[in-house]
This record gives sequence, C-alpha cells and structure tokens, in this order.
Amino acid sequence: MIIPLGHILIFAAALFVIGIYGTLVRRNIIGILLSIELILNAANVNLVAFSRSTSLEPATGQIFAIFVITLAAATAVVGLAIVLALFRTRKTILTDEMDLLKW
Amino acid sequence: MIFGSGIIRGMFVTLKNFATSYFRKPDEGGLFTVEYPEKRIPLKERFRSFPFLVYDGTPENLRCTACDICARECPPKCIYVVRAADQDGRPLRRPAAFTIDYSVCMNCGMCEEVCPFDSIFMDHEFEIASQDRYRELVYTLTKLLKSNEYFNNIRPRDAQAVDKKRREAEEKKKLAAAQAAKPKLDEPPKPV
Amino acid sequence: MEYLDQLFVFAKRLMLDLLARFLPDWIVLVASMVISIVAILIFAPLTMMYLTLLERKVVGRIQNRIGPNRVGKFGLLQPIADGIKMLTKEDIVPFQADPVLHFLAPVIIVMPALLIFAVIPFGRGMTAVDLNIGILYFIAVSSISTIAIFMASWGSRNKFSLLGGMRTVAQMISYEVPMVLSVVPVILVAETLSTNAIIEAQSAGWFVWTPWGLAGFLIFFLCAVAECNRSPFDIPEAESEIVAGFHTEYSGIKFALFYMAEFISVFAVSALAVTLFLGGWKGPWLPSWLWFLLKAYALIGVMFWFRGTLPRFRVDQLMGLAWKFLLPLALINIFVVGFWYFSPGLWKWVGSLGILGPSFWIFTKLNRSYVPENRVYRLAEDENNETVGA
Amino acid sequence: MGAISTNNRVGSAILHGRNCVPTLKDVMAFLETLIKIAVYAVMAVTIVAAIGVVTLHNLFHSALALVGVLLGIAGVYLALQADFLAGIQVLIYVGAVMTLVIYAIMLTQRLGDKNIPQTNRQGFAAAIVTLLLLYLLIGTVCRTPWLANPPARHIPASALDLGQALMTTYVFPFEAISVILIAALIGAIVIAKKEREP
Repeated sequence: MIIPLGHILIFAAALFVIGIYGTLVRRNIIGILLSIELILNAANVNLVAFSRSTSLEPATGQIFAIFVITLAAATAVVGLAIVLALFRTRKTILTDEMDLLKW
Repeated sequence: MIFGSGIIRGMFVTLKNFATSYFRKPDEGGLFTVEYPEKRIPLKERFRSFPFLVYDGTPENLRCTACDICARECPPKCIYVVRAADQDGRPLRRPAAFTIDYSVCMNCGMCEEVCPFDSIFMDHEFEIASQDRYRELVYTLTKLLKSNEYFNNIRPRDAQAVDKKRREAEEKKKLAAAQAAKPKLDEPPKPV
Repeated sequence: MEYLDQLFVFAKRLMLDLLARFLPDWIVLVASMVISIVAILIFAPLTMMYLTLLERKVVGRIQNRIGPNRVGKFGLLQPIADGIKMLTKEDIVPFQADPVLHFLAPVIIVMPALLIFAVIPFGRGMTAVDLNIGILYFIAVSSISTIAIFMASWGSRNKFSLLGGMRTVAQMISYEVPMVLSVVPVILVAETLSTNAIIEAQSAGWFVWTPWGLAGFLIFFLCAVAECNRSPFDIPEAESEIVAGFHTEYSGIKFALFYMAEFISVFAVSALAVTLFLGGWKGPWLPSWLWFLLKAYALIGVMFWFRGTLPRFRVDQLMGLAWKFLLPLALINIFVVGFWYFSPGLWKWVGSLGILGPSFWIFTKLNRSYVPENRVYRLAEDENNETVGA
Repeated sequence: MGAISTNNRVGSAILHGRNCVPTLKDVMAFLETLIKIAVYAVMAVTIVAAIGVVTLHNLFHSALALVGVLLGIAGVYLALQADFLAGIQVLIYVGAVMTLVIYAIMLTQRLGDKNIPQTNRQGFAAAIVTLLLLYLLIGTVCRTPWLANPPARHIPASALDLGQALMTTYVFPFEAISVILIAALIGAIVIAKKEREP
C-alpha cells in the first residue's frame, strides 16, 4: 500500500477534529449540519483505510462506508426539512436566538 | 393514438422540409432567402420607399407648383414647402424650398395620391442609412429631384400612365388654346 | 484496413517510441497520459465549435434558410469568428455579484464536461483511461455540474438567473434518476461498469435491437437531452420567459465557457448513448473511430432535429414526464432485462414485449394531460339572467 | 499483468506488450512517487478546505468548501483503491446532498446575514478542547503498532465483490437502509410542507 495507514488515520483524525470544532463554534444550523457531514466523512475514511490494511474481508469496510453515506444523506434530508420548518416559523436559524424550549 | 405519435408526425414534417430544401426551387417552397448585398430580390413595382420629386428634362422645369396639398396631407407632417416669389413679391408657381425629413417619413404614399400635378412619387431606393439623422436624412429640393426617365425605369407602368395623361392634357390645352385663338376669324360677331 | 483502424494508436505509439529513445522510461508513460489528455483537449473544443455551426445550419435548413455561410467557404470559419467575438467582448461582473462564485461557476461547469471524455471509447484501444467503474464515473462527474449551476445563479445576484438556476437544478435532478436507472439494464447484461467491456459485450448484437435496449436507449437519450438543457427541455434558458436563465449575467469569455460546456456535454452524452446502446465503435467496414463519430454525430443530429421541431415543455409537463413516465418505465425496464436474461429462446421476446408494450400504454394513459372534453362557456348574464346577446 | 522487470525498456514494454491504453493499475503501480505526492497534496487541500468549511463567513462559500472536501476524500478513496466508493461518494454527496444543502442555504439566507457574526463566543474554548483532542488522537495513532501482519499483495475490493457482499452477507442491513430512506423521504416532505390553511 503506497500510503502508510498511520498517515491516513492522522488525516481522518484532523478532519474529525475540524468537524467537531465546527459543530461547537457555528451559530447557523446549516453550518452545524455541514460540520456533521465532515465528521461522518472522517469516519468513512477510517473505515476504508482499515478495511484495506487488514486482509480479512476487503469489502466490509467499503460496505459500511456505503451505509454511512446513505444514512448521512437521509439525516441531511430530515435535518434540512426541520431547518426549513424552523425558518418558516421562527424566521431565523441561528442557534443562540432560539435556545428556549417553550416560548 | 400512442403517446409519441404526434411528436413523430411533427418530426417527419421537418425532416421532409429539411431534405427537400436542397432540391426545391425558391418559389415553390424552397430556400427563398438570398445573400442580400450580392444578390437581391427584384422589388415589385408598387414598392414604396421614400417620396421624390419628378422633373421633365432639366431640374429647372419641375412639375411641383408648391401647392402645399401634400404637406397638409402628410400624416407625420414631414414635408415642408416654401413657395417661391419673384423679385417684386408676387408668388410664383414653383417651390423655393421643398424638404422631406426621411427619418420621419413613414412611406405611406399619401403625398403621391393627393398630388394634383403628378410631381411627387414613391421611390424604390431604400438604402439611405447615414451617420447623422438631422443633416443627412433631411432631403432638400436638390436631393429630392429625379428625372422622369428615372421614374420610367423604376415604375414603368405608372410612369407611362402619368406621361400619357400629361400628353393628353397637353394636347387638350393646345387644342383649347388653338380654338381660343381661331374664333376671331370665322364666327359672326356676337350681337353686343 | 487494420492500419487505418488503429491510425491514432499507431501515431501515439510512434511518438512514444521517439520519446523513449532519449527519455527515462517513467517520463514516457507520463507522456502517454499527456498525449491522450492533449488529444481530448484538442478534440473537445473543436467538436464544440463545429457543432455550433452544424446546429445553425441544420436548424436553418429546417426553416427554409441557409444558415451561416458568410465567414469562410460554407460558413466553416464561423465558429472561429464566434470565438473571437466571445473572447474580445467585454466581460461585465454585476456590482452586487459575489466575485468568487461569479468567477468560479464557468470554470467548474466546464470541468465535468471535459472529465467525461476520459471514459469514452473513441475507437478500438482508444479510451483515454480504462476505468473499471466507467459508467459510475460518468454519472458521478455529470452530477457535479448542478453545483456549478447553483453557483452561477446565486453568484450573479439577479432574479432571472436565480429562477433559471432553480429550474435547471430541479430539471437536472429529476432527469438524472431515470437516466441512471436506464443504464442499469446495460450493466446487468454486460456484468461490468467499464465502457470497453460493455462494447465487447455488444459484439454479438447491439443492445438497442433488444426490447429492453430500445426502451433503455429512448429513456437514456431523452434524459441526456434534458441533462444538457437542450431543445424541448430548455426551460432554464427560455429566452421568452427568463432572459437567459442562469447565464444572464455572463458575457465574453465566461459565457463562451458556458456555451462550450453545453456543447461538449452534448457530444459526451451522445457518445455515451452510442457506447451503451449502439455498440460503440463496432461496425463492419469502416475504421472503428469513424463508426463511433458517425453514430455520435447521428445522435447529435437528432438533438438538432428536436430543436428545429419541438416547442418547449411547460415546467409541469417537464417534471411530469420525468417522474410519472420515464422513471416507472425505467424501473419496468430493469425488471424486463431480468426476465430477458433468464428466459430461454422465443420466450425472451414474447415475455419482454408483453411486459413493455402494455406498461408503455398504461403510462401513456395515466399521463393523459387533463383537457376537459366539452368546455363549458359561461356567457355574461344580465339581472334576469338570460344570456346577453345569445 | 505479470511482474514488469525494470531492466528492460519499461516504457516501450508496457506499450508494445498490450494495447497501448495504460490501465489505471499500471499507472499506479509504476508511478508510486508521483501518486504519493499527489495524494498527500490532495490530503493537504482537503484539510485546508475543511478548515474553510468551519471558518468561512459566507455560508455558501463554506458549502462549496465542503464540496471541495468531499471531492478530496473521493480522491483519497481512489488512492486506497476503493474506486467504487469514490464514485458513490461523488454521486451521492456532491450530486445530491450538497444540492439539497445549497437549496436550504438559499431558502434560509436573509439579506441581513452578511454582517452578523457567524460564530458564537465559545470559539476560543472550543479551539483548546479540539486541539487537546487532536493531540490525544495523533498520540494514540503514532504509538500503536497497527499492522501486526500486513497482507502480502492486497487485492482491492472491486465493484463486483461489493455487490456480492451487499447481496449475500449484508442483505438485511441493505433492506433496512431502504426502509430508512423511504421513512426519511416521507418525513422530510411532511415536515417541510407548508401547513395547508383549511
């Protein structure tokens, strides 16, 4: 394998960390959704890297990656539907402007 | 009637048109567009572009008598006539100035219909584009005057009709003049 | 004949041997990649230029006029004149526009159009790179252009382009689904995604001669026409309604890039249709790459023919066709290919035609556009309500 | 393809040996250094784009940065010879999910959004925590010996093996995912639909 496993894991860790930073820092809900996509992709990269380096069943890693991708698509769909509904009622999607459970 | 049959029939109409456009003659449905500056479609006789004034022989004896009927009749009011006067102020039957603003003229041909002296007719010359609208498109008398021969070769039928009519009027006038001169000889003096 | 057929392959090998004499060997392989890339980068804009001319000539002939013939012998230099005009025109960026998006959009829209060429088999042994996920690569790359259209429409801060952008993306997404599903039967029969192997699988007989192949080809071709925003589906650039869709605010070189992307994707998509259904470069006498070009240009001719004939779809008809007609037919088509694959001999034809025919009829019946038969006219009534002037 | 001995004229051997189209594996096997540089470059660009996703002020730009990240990750999958996955990633993520996200951004973008700060006040604290986490992760990655027995010659999982695995061993999750997708589809429509006034 031309790319040593360690380098890919560091790359995935970096992506993961940036994703977490994004979710913690962003005010806009869609910004948070974008960072969550980042985290999911970082996990995917790890899955594929490990599936490739162990000689058990090469396909498992990629199968899980495919499942993660489809699930991420499903979460994005539902998340954005909620965001649109929120925007229609609250006219804002900034998280710190709607931090009250009941108003 | 299956889903696509309307579309397919339409497609074959254009296919037939596309294929036969290589063979058909221009007049029966072939390619009637011509490459304009080099080849031109011959203009029909009654094609109206912009009015012009007719003179017989030399530009001096033009037919227009500055009667101002065409100026009054012109819908967009783009004809401007000034009657000439001789040295002691009596009006003459000739225009001193006769300008048509071609940029305003809408080629309707009303002036040609109402002109009693057959002096203004519609031309076939339509390529008069110019840079400056005010100086170059306002045609003065000198630019408007064109010979009767020019009129004959662009609109032969109308020109000949007008010439015949003028000739007859000429003879009738000569006859009348001759009669007016002759009666002094053979008619008994009228009782006073 | 062999020499003529492998003309370009021998030319490339000649060049590489020349290089191999005095260059280290790995540079030779890089050179072989560069040669095929350069070949594509020359071929793509060239086809684009002469497709614009061909289109104007064909549509002109359909409308009883000659089409461009002033510049050059039969108008052959017209594309060059257009190119120069596009390059010299002033490139205006609207004041409110987002400079980054406005600049990046044309660049990103040309990229997928050119990337598709890597997978197209132009002739025997003339595929730029033989990916074993060829078709998936084509679908994935062609879906990137929706992002570019979003950037163009959002970046130019103009209501018309935003409307056009929204319509284009809605249309491209709803036509991508039946397009992908219409490719699935071909993959099932050829048991591979790579374009070269699909052509080998068609050496017995072109897929278009089988019932599912014909249905798949029609669906793929219609979706391809819609994917490039061409003729009957060109709502997004409908001059009458929204000025020029998502590229209203573009002029000069950027508009030329949009124009190029459209025509290159027209060629790429019809090349794919030829590879998948019409047997790619397979053909009896002529050299392989000539067969490929003939078939591709025939399909492009049909697209121009569409443009000369069909009026524009309304947006609801456009969406209705994709979701209520093409998608179910593509799903049925996948079922039919399964049936075709496992049933023996004559049963193949009877079964598949038996399923495809009635389903086609049913979908046309379901999609009958609602036109009330007898239109009820209510004339104006006066007080004691007998109709006025009846 | 047979082991290519490096002493003969490898360039012409590759080209004369078979039809001259260099398949992907030949190129990869032969130009490892070039590929290695390319992959590291792609990784670096992806990291920069990921930082862009998180920090860019204009939301549309951060969505485009995410598109860059996704394409970069597709490139990394190609480097890991998971080409079917790269295709799926580009198709589903860039083609569909990002279009959806950009639609949502367009629909919820208010004109006044340009000048309000996009990040809340806990930026600094979050930065410290994430850097600590990163340090922890990289520490574990470097210290653990990963490859107890590296496989001799790794056979990449082609689209065929994935298909078989999906259809045989992983049939149940495959069906479960389709149910989830249908549920998500219907749920999204119901949530996003405007309440119809009675």
